[in-house]
Order: sequence, then structure tokens, then C-alpha cells
Amino acid sequence: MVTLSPKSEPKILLELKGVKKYFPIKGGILKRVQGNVKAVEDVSLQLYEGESLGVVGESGCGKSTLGRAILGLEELTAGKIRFRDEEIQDLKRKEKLKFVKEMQMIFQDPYASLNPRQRIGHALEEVFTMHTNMSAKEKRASVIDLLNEVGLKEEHFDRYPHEFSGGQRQRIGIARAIALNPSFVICDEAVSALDVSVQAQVLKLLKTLQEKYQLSYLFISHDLGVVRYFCDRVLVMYLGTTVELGTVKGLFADPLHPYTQALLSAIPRPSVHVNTKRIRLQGDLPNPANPPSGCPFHTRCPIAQDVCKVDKPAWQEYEIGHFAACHFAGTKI
Amino acid sequence: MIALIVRRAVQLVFLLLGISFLVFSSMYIAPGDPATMVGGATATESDLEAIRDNLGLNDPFLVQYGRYVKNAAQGDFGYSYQTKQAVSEAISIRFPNTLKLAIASMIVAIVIGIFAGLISALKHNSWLDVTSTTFALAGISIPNFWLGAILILVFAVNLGWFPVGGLSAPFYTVDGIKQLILPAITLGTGSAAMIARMARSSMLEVIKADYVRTARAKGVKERNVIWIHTLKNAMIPVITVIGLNFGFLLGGTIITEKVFAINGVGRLMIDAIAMRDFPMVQGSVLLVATLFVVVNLIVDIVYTFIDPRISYD
Amino acid sequence: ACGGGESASAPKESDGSASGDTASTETFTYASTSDVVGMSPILTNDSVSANITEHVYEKLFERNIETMEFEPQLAESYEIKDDNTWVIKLKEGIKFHDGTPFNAEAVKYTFDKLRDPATAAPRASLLEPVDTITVIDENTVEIKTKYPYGAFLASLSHSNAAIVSPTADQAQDLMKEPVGTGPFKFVSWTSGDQVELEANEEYWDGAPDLKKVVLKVVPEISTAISMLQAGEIQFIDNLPTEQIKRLEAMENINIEKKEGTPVYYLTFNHSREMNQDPEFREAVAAAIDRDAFVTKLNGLGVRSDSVVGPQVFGYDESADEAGTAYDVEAAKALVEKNGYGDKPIKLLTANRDNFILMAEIVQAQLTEAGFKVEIESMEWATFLDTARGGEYDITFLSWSNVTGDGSELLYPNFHSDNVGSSNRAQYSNPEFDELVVQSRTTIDQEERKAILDKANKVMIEDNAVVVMYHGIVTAAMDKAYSGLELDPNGKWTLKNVTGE
Amino acid sequence: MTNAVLTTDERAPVVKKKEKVYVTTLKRLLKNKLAAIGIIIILLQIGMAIFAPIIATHDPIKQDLISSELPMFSEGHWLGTDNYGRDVWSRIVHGARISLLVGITAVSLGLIGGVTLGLLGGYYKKLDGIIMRVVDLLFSFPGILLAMLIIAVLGTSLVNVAIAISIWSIPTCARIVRGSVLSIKQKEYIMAMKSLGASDLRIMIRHILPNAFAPIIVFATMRMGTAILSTASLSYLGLGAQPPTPEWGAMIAQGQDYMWTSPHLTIVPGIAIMLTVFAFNVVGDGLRDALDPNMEIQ
Amino acid sequence: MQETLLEVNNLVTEFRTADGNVQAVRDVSFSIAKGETLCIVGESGCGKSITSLSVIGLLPSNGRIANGEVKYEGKPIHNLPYEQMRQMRGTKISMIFQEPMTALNPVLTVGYQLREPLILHHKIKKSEATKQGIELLKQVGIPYPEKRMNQYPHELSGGMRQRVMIAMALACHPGLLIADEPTTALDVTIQAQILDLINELKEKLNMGIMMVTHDMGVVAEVADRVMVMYAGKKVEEGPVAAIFDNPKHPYTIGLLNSVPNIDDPDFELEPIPGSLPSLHEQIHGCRFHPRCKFATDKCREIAPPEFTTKEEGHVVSCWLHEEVEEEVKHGHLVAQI
Ligand SMILES: Nc1ncnc2c1ncn2[C@@H]1O[C@H](COP(=O)(O)OP(=O)(O)OP(=O)(O)O)[C@@H](O)[C@H]1O
Ligand SMILES: Nc1ncnc2c1ncn2[C@@H]1O[C@H](COP(=O)(O)OP(=O)(O)OP(=O)(O)O)[C@@H](O)[C@H]1O
Ligand SMILES: [Mg+2]
Ligand SMILES: [Mg+2]
Repeated sequence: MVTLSPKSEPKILLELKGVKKYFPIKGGILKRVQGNVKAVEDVSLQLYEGESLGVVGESGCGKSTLGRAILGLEELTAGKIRFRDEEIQDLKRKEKLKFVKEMQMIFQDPYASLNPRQRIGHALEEVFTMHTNMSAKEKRASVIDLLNEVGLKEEHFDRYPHEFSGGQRQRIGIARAIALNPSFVICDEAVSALDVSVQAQVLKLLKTLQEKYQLSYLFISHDLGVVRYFCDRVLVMYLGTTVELGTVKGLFADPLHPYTQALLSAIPRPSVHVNTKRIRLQGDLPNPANPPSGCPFHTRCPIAQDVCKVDKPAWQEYEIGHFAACHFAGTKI
Repeated sequence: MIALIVRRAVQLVFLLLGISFLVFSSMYIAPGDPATMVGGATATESDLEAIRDNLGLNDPFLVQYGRYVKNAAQGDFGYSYQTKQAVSEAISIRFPNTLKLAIASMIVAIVIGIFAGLISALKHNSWLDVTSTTFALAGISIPNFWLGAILILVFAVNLGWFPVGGLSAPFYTVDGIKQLILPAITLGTGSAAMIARMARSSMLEVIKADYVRTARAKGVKERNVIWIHTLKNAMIPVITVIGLNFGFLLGGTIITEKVFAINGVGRLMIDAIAMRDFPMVQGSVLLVATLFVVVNLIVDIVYTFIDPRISYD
Repeated sequence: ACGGGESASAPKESDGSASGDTASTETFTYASTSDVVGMSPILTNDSVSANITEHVYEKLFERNIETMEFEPQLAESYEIKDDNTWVIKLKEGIKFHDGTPFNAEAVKYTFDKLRDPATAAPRASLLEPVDTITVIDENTVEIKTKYPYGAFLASLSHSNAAIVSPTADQAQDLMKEPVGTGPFKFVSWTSGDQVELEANEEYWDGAPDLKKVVLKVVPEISTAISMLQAGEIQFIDNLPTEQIKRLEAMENINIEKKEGTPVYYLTFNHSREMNQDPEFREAVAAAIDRDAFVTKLNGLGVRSDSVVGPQVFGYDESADEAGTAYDVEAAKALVEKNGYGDKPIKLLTANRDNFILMAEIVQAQLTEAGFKVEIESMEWATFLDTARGGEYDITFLSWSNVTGDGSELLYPNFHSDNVGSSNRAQYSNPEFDELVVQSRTTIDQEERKAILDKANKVMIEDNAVVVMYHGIVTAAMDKAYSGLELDPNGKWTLKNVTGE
Repeated sequence: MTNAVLTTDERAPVVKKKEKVYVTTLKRLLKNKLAAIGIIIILLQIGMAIFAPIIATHDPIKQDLISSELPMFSEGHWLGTDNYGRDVWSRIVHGARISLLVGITAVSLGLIGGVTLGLLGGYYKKLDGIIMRVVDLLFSFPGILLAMLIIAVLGTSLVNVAIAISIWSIPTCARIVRGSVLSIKQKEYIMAMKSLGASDLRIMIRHILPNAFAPIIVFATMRMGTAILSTASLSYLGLGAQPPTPEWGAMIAQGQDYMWTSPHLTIVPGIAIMLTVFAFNVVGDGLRDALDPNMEIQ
Repeated sequence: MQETLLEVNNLVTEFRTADGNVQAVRDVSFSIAKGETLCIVGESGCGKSITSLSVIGLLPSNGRIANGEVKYEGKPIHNLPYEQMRQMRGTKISMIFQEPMTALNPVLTVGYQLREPLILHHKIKKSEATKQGIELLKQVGIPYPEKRMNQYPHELSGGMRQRVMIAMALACHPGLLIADEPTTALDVTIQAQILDLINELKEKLNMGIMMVTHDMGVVAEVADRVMVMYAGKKVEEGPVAAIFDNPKHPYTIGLLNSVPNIDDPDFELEPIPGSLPSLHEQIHGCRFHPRCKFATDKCREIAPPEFTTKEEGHVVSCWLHEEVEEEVKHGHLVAQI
């Protein structure tokens, strides 16, 4: 959707600079901090208005933490977050309320993200109660509009979450996220829990809404197929760090980082004819509390050299808009 | 593990401080004059005054408390107002009895509780389950003193199988065991019932677990599925209940001790309260609180043996 | 250290006496609901401790339980030189359990210690009238009183006036290791559990038959009864009214009953305005059906209006019916007339013994007469405090008279000197006070009796208290034993008990 | 038709009429036989409490010293009389009022304290340490002593008895609530509310509390039984209801003295307490199952 | 063609529920030959797991096989007494589950859980079992197997645990391995490792594999044949190539169109409208018709039987293929493969 040519500079909506989020590990007799889980380590990126930025990576690599940090649900360890040219990372809850309307989130588990003891109509009304002074009637009307928007009906107003199917629940989650007309929505594995057929329905809905409201998405997923279908650009993360960022086209066609290459080749293709050469990574994800020195990926990297163990590769732009952090970026395995 | 023990020890110190203050202040506020209890009904005002002076009761509250804490820190828990006996000595005579009683009741409670819970869970919804549930609930709802009196009537007086009261024989002798049985049943029944209920629901939960299905998929014999794959997991919440109950048992021996004429800490405490024998009350409450913490510590340590996922380091 | 290795778990052994005369079967166990406080007569003042001290120590005098006369015990004889001087001759050749001789020195030592304010003895008041004590010779003491003291013999026969071994008192803590001259010697004490005594084979009056006596603490009386039934213990006292029927049905025991000195009464809080109205007191007295109440005691109570009970010195039969008679209609009329039913009355009661029974029945009866009565029950310590502070309208009190002397009852409980301490009724009547003082300072016993009777009648006519009943002292003992001596004050001695 | 089907969006998995959660819960509860029996017992008792003056055959505090200690099934007194000649049945009926009231008061007070502590401790990490230490303190402080002190300080009255008993339930309740708060706090819908800018108070009251209801209700029902039982223990120690109040616990404690001669004086109130404890416990058990969403299929 | 290992005929599995009996599996037949992998695909709740649990005889307590038969090497096993069925499990048929987190017993060591089937079925000594256990761990590619034997499941990563599960399932060299979504909980790179491993072991041991999944990618990777289920029924079955290249049932086509194609940038998703009906719903005719854009009146009234296609072993239950294909009776299918 957004073409990244240097001439037509798209507007930057959100900018992260050196964002870090560490979780302290407590232990010992006095429960002192003994170390940190470096969930997000030094992430910088820009997100343009109207685009979908995919974030992919293995479980535990810090995707969700990054999303929550942007929304201010986690206190940052370091770094800056600018939203529409305002620094928002240190705002108090009250001051932040106006950004709350602008930034919303859709969660992975559509069931878990709805209060099981609240009728969904009331759950949606609550959003207006918190942020507007609408009368009860207005609220109800707005909620019904919302329900229609996401393909549900007025009759669903008084139901409880357990009375919906997974796809419907996710629609409710979406309705709640777009209730206040945000400009930026984080989808944290928003479709991962859904069946393929339902997943396709929800992806379509998200796309429709994006077109209608000029939404920007930060689309967190581990399904590269979905990311490829849904996003404009992709960010690949590994162990809290960003390893590669590029347009979907550029990155899928020409992955620079060996991890991205391995990731792409590991995806099972729903077709019996594709015969890709599989790159099999050895071993598991290292412990994020005790990440490897140098390049965090070197322990599993098939092309790692001695430098990788020592030096942390720099985050460099190799092509326009295509970044990677690897000493041997571009080397094919 | 050592870290855990040290941390608990530190917490214990503060807990004891808090408790001693609570006891001290509530005793101070509560009506009832220790001097009257020492002097007796006939004591004149001047007699009482002399007694108060003698016991240091005329000092300001904080001075009294400070003195108590200071002495206690040096291991001196004071002397009984009534008998002038050292509190530590009085308690050390009674504590073994209370401990014997609590442990014996716990054994009764665990054996009956787990057995009944298991049967209930394995024969879920059968008449056995209903019977055992009903018995468990009856167990919870029978007052201790009532059960104790009935047991005495039937088994000690009429059948003569056990002695009525006392706990003087060493516990490893036949007599010692006989003496423990009725009180242990009296005290343990309530806990047995609670353990049974917890064991039942925990068992029912665990038996649905994926890993139990895995075990069956491997062709493990049903007996082993229960005893090896299910029981240990099901015990984790049960142990919490056991720990809590042990705490309650230590505090709840009072009535049983009374009914079975057992010379224990519970009775010491209740008598001391009745006689406003503050140092004795303090001493026994602190002991019970310490035991409670120790039991919880043991429970936490037992967790690490049962559940390898738990570690305190 | 835990003495008394006696196994309590041999229920059938002791009464299956056929099995032989081993030492353990000779153990005679008494169950007490509470433990001794200590075993020094000087420092204790409770009846449980007295049960032990009475057997380990002896007093100069003792009241004969049959004749109610005071007789010498450790004393040989006495002589009243003048109103304030008593010369007491002691028996010779008696030894304390520690081997030291009993003599005048010991008497002086004991009494001085008891009187010394530094001792803070709870019953120092027993010897309050005493001025000086002089050792005349090895076996003679002379005691001078500050004023003529009529109840002196009674005081000297009080268990707290028992003579202790001076050597032992200086060497050890008599509270824990008592040494006296009595028929039994102390063996061990496990606090909270039991006290063990053994026969004093060198007792001056002949060694007792029981070789080993144990006081066992059994806090629950029904447990004690069960133990008696099972033969685990041989003796209990203070049988509760509720359990009398059960005890009577038991075949292996004998029950001893005797009219005793305890008196149970309802008292008004005389410091309250409401209670100063004689008609109010009369109305209350008339509303209480004491006869009906006494039937509830299963034979363990004697009905009499007299404050000074039949077994107490100073009693006269004429006092029995001197009180306001039960007449509910009269009571109703008074209540009606004066509007007594408008204000709620707080009936304070301790939640032990027969107090609750009295409270419940009296409340019902007063309600019947039109009063509005609310019971407030309290545990003992709080009750004592509350009653002493006079924070009640009416309450129940009792007094068990150890020496059986009327002065010992009336002075602490009703003399205005003791308001704020032992006079919980807050009773203050100058005429009565005067009589009580006289009864204490008169030596002639006939004269005293007359004075006490007068004081008694003053109270009765005043409706100062409403006597509910006089206690009957009780004990139950295994049939295999006999020879118990039960004192009307509830005390007993095992000196002459013999087994079969 | 075809078109209609095509445009119709997904249907709910279970097409049922909208039914309130508590109706569903009640239905499920009634399917559990034991729980149904429990509910019947509780309803009967509540009825008994409400209509006590009508149901009782005698004045519960009216004495008749002459016909005292009548055995069960005596003429005019089908459950006999106590040692004051009061009608046991009438006392049991009126006692239902008091015992239930004490139970309910004690449990409610305990819940207020326990839920507040548990909620705050579970939600705010910073408060947790302190609150849990307070809870430990209450836990390790002997309950009977606590009751005695409270009653000694505040005086003997039913309200104070209820307060004393309520304090016993605080630590357990606080732990239970804290436990569920800790797990509910992790739920995505809480995160969702935070991301929508909800305040802590709103999250705690509107979103955490309702979801911690199941364990709280179960705790409360089970505690009801124990609370009534505790009054018996307190009465045994002389700290319970004031005579002549017909309270079950006090009745059983008083009757204890007559166990050998008039056993019905303990057995009758004993059974009344037992039935109550039983009823509340099975209902509690049933509720736990009925409130468990996993039991939906079965 | 290899000899038939497992044969399932007209399987019906029922559950007792509060609202009456429901059928989770309705009249499903299929077979698996030695050395063959059959993938069962379908949306969540369509009865895949229940089908596989019916085969191994581990249905939840409220479930039972109401009809049909399950034959292993020609012998019916669905009605075996518990004890005999138990002896088959682990030795003849074993199973691995979706969640490696919960499927291993947290309080027992990996070594214990691994030794258990060996000692149980082969009656060998503990030391011998340990040796074999280590060997098995090596086989599934776990480094430092000696060390792992003494560890607890929580000390292993997800991929590692799944390998332990596989090692356990393979311990006694079963003829049939049932794998219920063995990789859903894993990351793609780990998933690839596990799939490779299963394929490799199948080859080596000549096992039959029944793999349950909803991931078409996984199917393409491992399956020899595919069975598509919808709402408890089999709607299509055939060789893997036929299913992907020439899907016949509108549902199968819908499924394939719902998966974004990673290799085709211009791929457009075509979702199936609606969702799976609940088990309680009464549906007349074809169970898929409410979501099918080709549905005809016939579809709404009569449930379609199974039709063969021109391709061998490719069958489909849809009226749209009535004209072209001729009807096959249930059960004959097996013989044709
Ligand atoms: N509150 C927390 N306290 C401590 N560690 C945390 C916390 N939240 C996350 N982590 C750790 O931070 C790391 C990143 O977690 P995060 O949830 O962001 O991963 P993710 O990429 O979203 O994984 P997934 O795909 O499984 O959702 C993980 O190692 C996780 O254990
Ligand atoms: N114990 C049970 N009682 C009643 N119904 C059940 C039970 N277990 C499963 N079901 C129902 O049976 C149907 C099939 O379930 P099954 O587990 O086979 O689905 P699945 O295809 O494996 O789905 P998934 O992909 O989610 O694992 C579902 O509708 C489910 O609700
Ligand atoms: Mg995540
Ligand atoms: Mg499944």
C-alpha cells in the first residue's frame, strides 16, 4: 500500500528510538535483582501512516513486549517513543488518555481478551464510558453501529463471550479496538488462534477497515504466510533484537540475514510441488536471560564465523528501506 | 533451600515481633486484672497494689513491652505470674504432648483423608463417593468436644479399649500409642475431612490431565497411572491444605487437650488467658506462631521434593 | 524430669485389685480440674493448691469436721493470757520431712514470713491482727494481737497458716518442693499434669495407709467422671449437679455428700441508686422462687434465707426463714406500682459453675414478675474485675468459707472497708459494719455468735442479698477405698483412707 | 435462501436463547443431586428462621422447671425439653434465626476484610508484601485466643462473636482472593482494559472481582458452616451467645453437661448444625462445579 | 502397495452430554497401510482428535464408540477388554499429543517416563531400559541424552519435549503412530525439525502414521494420503497430490483458498463464510450446505454418499460429483487402495 520511494516521503506516525525493555530476575535471600531478561534490546524503527508493519520471530523473541511497550503497558527500560511528534514514553496515565484513543490493540486469544462475565454490549459501551460523555442511548447506538461494522448484529448485544465462536469473538475484539477511531492498531497474533477459514475472514475484515479508516497496523505474527499476505513491511526479531527489516517483497525475495533465510525456508508450503531447499537450524532458542555474546544468532547460525561470537553486528541499511544486522548480510546458505 | 530458610527466619523474627506486640497490647486493653487473679477473691486493694508492683504491672505500657522484648531477645521469656515458673520451662514440659497430639492427628487426618479422597475420586459419582463425601462433611461438622466425649464413652468407658485421658506414657510404647488414638481421631477428623475433599477434587482435576492420557497411551497399567502418574501431582494442592491444617491443629488442640486431660500448650495458653498470666500467654502464642511458620516452611520444602518445577534458589 | 512415670493407661488395673499389691496399684489418684498454683501455703491462695498443702503441711489448729470445734493439730494446747495475748504450746518431737525439728522457731518464722509485706502473701490478711510473735521456749510461742481477735483460732486453722520448714524455705522454693510435717511427703510435680505424694512413714500420728497419692489434672469434669468409671482415678470432689445422676448410676463408687459452708447468693449493686430502694430489693426477693431453684440442684443445695450458712459459725436456725418469702403476686404488684419493669436490668454472671443456672432461672422468674432482665455472662477474670468495679445491676456471688467462721464471710464480702476490692456487692451499712467489727474483736464465742446472728439478720431484713442456696460438699471415691474425711468447707483429707 | 445463507455471518456455536449466567449456574447446580438436597435444606432453614414464631410450638425461653429434661417424643414436646424445661424444638427453630444470622454476618464481615486485602495484595505488587505479612500474622495467631481477646475487649454479644469469627476467615479468604487475582491479572482481558486506558479501580472492581467470584462464593458457603460450628466452640469456652438466647452452638455446649442423662440436648442441635454445615458445603461444592466453565460439556 | 495396517469402518463416536447424546464422529471409514502417512485435516472441532482417540481407545469417560469397527492388522480392537487394549498401546499403537507442555508428567524425570514403556512391555531391567532410553533420545536428535534422562520436563524447551514425546511413543517400535497436531505449539524452525524427524523415523521403522493437523502446509510436507473432515464427517479423501491439485469438495477448496500462499505475492484469500456448526445442531442433508455457495436443494435434504473419482483412491462426498462419478458403497473404499 505504501510505496517506499525516496521521493514521496510518507508521513511518520510512530518512531521508536533505542527502545529497551528488561525484566529483572529476582532471587537470593533478599530477592535482589540478579539479572535481566532482555525482552526487547535496542529497537529503532519508524512506522508510516496507513501501512502494516509485520513483526515476526520465534516465540519469546520479544514481539509482544515490543507491542505492549509501544502502548505504554510496560515501562521502558530505555529509549524513546514518538507518536505524531510527541514523546509519549514518560506520560502519566491521565496525560496519556488522549493517545489511548489513537492507539489500540487486538489480542491473540479472542476469548481471553474479553471479560467472560461481561455482556459484550456492555464491554463495548464501557469504552465510551471511559473516554466520552455519551448518554446511555448514544452509547448503545454507537455500539450497535460498531457491531454492524465488524459484521455482527444488534441481537448479539446482550450475549456473553462464551456464546460466540472464535471468529466472532475476534470481531468483538476488533470492534472494541476501533471504537474510538484510532489511527494505529497493534495486532498481537490477532489471527493465530483462529482456524484457517476464520482467519481468512478476519484478515479480510482488518484489510477492509484499514482502507476505510486509514489505519496503521503493527501486525505481530509468527505466520510468515499471513504476514506476506497482509503486510507492507516486515520486521524480523530474534532474541529481543531486530535482525532484518524490509518491504515484504524485498525481504521475501532476497532475505539478507541467515535467520530470515532459515525462517522462510522452514515454512511448510501448502502445495506438493514447491521444492525449496530446506535450511534446518540446529538447537533451540537460547535463554533470553543469558543471551549469547556477539551476534545473538551465532549459536544456531550455519555461516557463523569467529567475529560473530565477539562483535555485535551493526544495524545497516543494505538496500533502500532494507535493513539487516549481520556481519555477512546477503550471504546465501 | 538455605536461602528460603534464612528468608523465613528473618520473616519469623518480624512476625514474632508483630504478634508479641498484638498479644501484649490486647492483653493490656482486655479487662481482667492479673493481680486479682494472683491475689484471689479476698485480696484487699493494698494486697493487689503490692502484687502489681511485684509483677511490674504499674509501669507504662511501652516500658513493659520494651522490657519483654529485650528479655525475650536474650532468651528470657519471663516467669508465670501465677506459679512463678519460668515460661520456657512450663512450655517445654507441655510442648512434647502437644506435638505428639498434633502429629498423631495429622497422621490420622492424612491417612483417612487421602484414602477417602482417593476412593471418592476414583469411584467418582458412585455411592462410594457420595458416602465418603457425606462422611467427610459430617467430619467437618462435628464439634470436637462432642466427638471426644462420645469416643470416650464408647471406646474408653464402655469397651475399655483405650484409656480415657492422659498422655504420660512414652509414645513408642503400646500404652503411649493407645493413649494417643482417641485424641488423635477427635482432633484429626475435621482435617481428615478437609484433606479428603481437597484430595478428591485435586484427583479429579489431575486425572483429566494430558499427561495421564499420555501414560495410558503408553499402555501403563491403571494402578500405576493412579499411583505414579496421578497421585504425586494431585498431592501438590493437598499438601497446602495439610500444611494449613497442621497450623490449625497446633492452635486447635485446646479443646481436645481439655477433653482428654492432656497436658499441652493449648491448655496452658487458654488457662493462662483465663488467669491473665501474660508472660505465659505470650510464650505459648509465640511458640504456636513459630510452629506455624516452621510447618509452612516444611510444606514449602516438601513442595520442592514433590514438584520439581518449584525451586527457591 | 517429668516425674510420675505412672501410666494412666491402665484403666482396669487399679480396680481389678486381685492382681496383687504391686506398688503401682497402691496409687490413689485424685482428679482435679486445675493444677496447683504452687505448694507453699504462704504464697498460694487457691483451693487446688490447698488440697496438696493440706496433706503436706499441718496447722497449729484444726477444726473438727464433726463437732465444728477447733482442736489442736500441731499445737498441744493454748491459753488466752489476756484479750490480746495467746500462748500456744506445741507438740513435741515432730519432724519436718527434711528431718529438721518442728518447734516454736518454725512457727515464728512461718508467721513472720506470711505477714511480711515483702512476701506479698495473698492471705497476709489472716494474720493482720497479729502484733508480735515471741518464742518462749523450744515448744512455746506467744502471740500478741493488736486488738482482741475473736476469729483467731479460725485463722490459725486456715490452710494458709500451715507451718513450713524454715530450713527448707531458705534452701529451696517451697512452691515447687514443699516441706511440711504432714502425713504425705512431696515426690514430684509435673506442672499442668500431676503432683505426686508418698506416705510419710514417720508421721507423728501414724503413717497413712495410702502409700502413694497423685493429684492428676483433668480439666473436664465429665472426663474425670469417665476416668473414675474406668478406674483410672479413684477420687474426685466438687461433683457437678448435672452429672449427679450419672454418678449415682455408677456401681464402682461411693458418693459422699455433706452440708457445707459455701453460700450462693444474688446481690444487688448497692452503689446503684435503683438498688437503694428497699421496695425494689423486696420485689426482686419476692420474685425469686428459691425452692424451685433448689430442686434443680439434684440434692446438692440446702435452702435457707440465712447468709451465714448452717455449717458456719454464727448461724441460728431462726434466720432460715427470715427473708422475704417467695410471692410472685406481691412482686408483680410492687413492679407494677413502681414501674420497675420499665428499665432493663443488667444481670451480670460469671460463666462457670452454677452461676449460669442461677442466672437463667432467676432471669426467667424475674421476667415472670414483670422485670426486664438481660443476662450478661463473662469469663471469670473479666467478671471479677467488672464486679469489683461495680459495673452491674445485680449479680451472683458465692463464698466458700474455709474456716467456717461467720466473720470470715461477712467482713471481706460486705464490710464497707472492702468496697472496691472484695466487697463486690458494694454493700455499705454502718450498723452492719459495726456488728462485723464487733464480731471480730470479741473473744467470747457465745457472744460472737449472737453478734454474728444479729449482723446476719440485718442483712436479711435489708434484702441486701437474696440467698439462693447453701452448698453441699461432695466427693466420689472408688468403692475399694474408705475412710475419707470430708470437711463442710469442701476440703478433705486422705490421711485415714484405706484400701481394701 | 442461498443468498441469505451466504451473507449470514458465523453463527454462535451454541444457539441458545440468551440466558443469564446465574440462571445457567442454578440449573447446573440443581442437576447435582447433593447440591439440590443442600439447597432444599438451606431453604427450609431460612423458612424456619423467617417463620420461627409460627413454626415454634412454644416460647423458646419460657421455662418450666417441673417438666425439665423430658426426652424426645414426649407429649407436647416432640424434641423434648432442656434442663430448664424449655421446648427444644422451639429453641431449634428460633435458633435457626440466630445461627444463620451469626453465620451470615461473620462470613460477610470476613469476606469484606478478606476480599479487600486479597484484592489489594494481588493487584499491587508493592502492597503485597505487607498485606501478606499481616495475613500471616492473622494466620499464625491462634484463632481461639483472638476470639477471646475480641470478646474480652468488646464484651460478650452475638455481634462480637460474629466479628471474632469473621476475623478467622480473613486470612484464608485473603489468600484465596489474592491467588485468583494474581491469575486473573495475567489474563488478556485485563491487559485489554489497560490498553483501553481503564483506571486501576475500574479494573479491580469491574473486571477482576466478578471473575474471582467463583472461589469467593465457594469459600463463603463453606465458611458458613464452619462459622456456625465456631459459635459452638466459643460457647463451649463460654464465649458465645448470651443465655437464654436459643443459639445452636450455645445449646450444644450447654447440653454437653447432660450428655449422659439427656443426650438429645446435644444431639438435636448437633444435627441441626451438621445439616447446615452439610448443606452449605455441598452447595459450595456444587457451585464450584457449576461455575467451572470447563464443566460445560459434561 | 503395502499391506493394510489399520482399518476403520463406519466409525461413530458419541458423547453423553447434559443436553443428550451427540455424535462427534459420524460414520467415518478409512485405512492406513504400513509405511504410509495419512493426514486428517479439518477445522477445529471437526472430530479429528476424537477419531484418533477412538482408534487408540482413550476416549474421554463420557464418550464411546457407538458403531463401526477399528481393525489393527485385520483384528478388531475397538471392543477389546481394557487390559488387552492396554497391552496394545505403546507396543502396537502409540500416540503423541499436541501440547508437549502438558503431555509430559511434570513430576517425573524424562528418564522415568521414557523407561516406563520399555520396562512395561519388554520386561527388561532398569539399567537396560536406561541404555535403550539414551539410545532413543539420540535417535530423536537430543544432545547430551545421558544428562537429559535425569532432567524434568520443565527443564527442556518445547521442541525438546516434543522429541521426548516422540522417543517415548517410539520406544517399543509400534506399528502405528498417531500424532495429534504434534507441531502446532512449536515455532516454524523447530516444527521443521520435528516433521523431518517423523518422516525419517517412519522410513526407518516402516510405521504407519496417522497425523492430525489443520495446517495445510504440514499436510503437504508429510502426507501420503489426506482425509478431510467436516463436522464429524469425512468429506474427501485421496492421495496428497490429488487433494492439493485437484480438490473436489467445496470445503477442501475453501480450506486451500483460505491459506495465504507465501510463494505467490498476488494470492487473494477467499474465506469460507460462516463457521463450524455445533454438535447439537440438527442439519439436514449435507452438513456443509449452510456454508456452501454451490448448495442445491438436494444438498439441503439428502446427505451425499461417497463418490469415487477418476483418480484411484480419491473419494468425495458431494452431490456436485454425482453425475461424473459413480457411487461407491461404504467400506469398499479400503479394498481399492
Ligand atoms: N512480565 C514479564 N516478566 C518477566 N519476563 C517476561 C515478562 N513478559 C515477558 N517476559 C519475557 O520476555 C521475553 C519476551 O516475551 P514476549 O512475550 O514479548 O515474546 P513473544 O515474542 O511475544 O513470544 P510469543 O510468540 O510466545 O508470544 C520472553 O523471554 C519472556 O519470558
Ligand atoms: N468429552 C467430550 N464431551 C462432549 N463433547 C466432546 C468431548 N470431547 C470433544 N467433544 C466434542 O467433539 C467434537 C470433536 O472434537 P475434537 O477434539 O475431535 O476436535 P478436533 O478436530 O480435534 O479439534 P481441534 O483442532 O480443536 O483439536 C467437538 O465439537 C468437541 O466439542
Ligand atoms: Mg506474544
Ligand atoms: Mg484436536
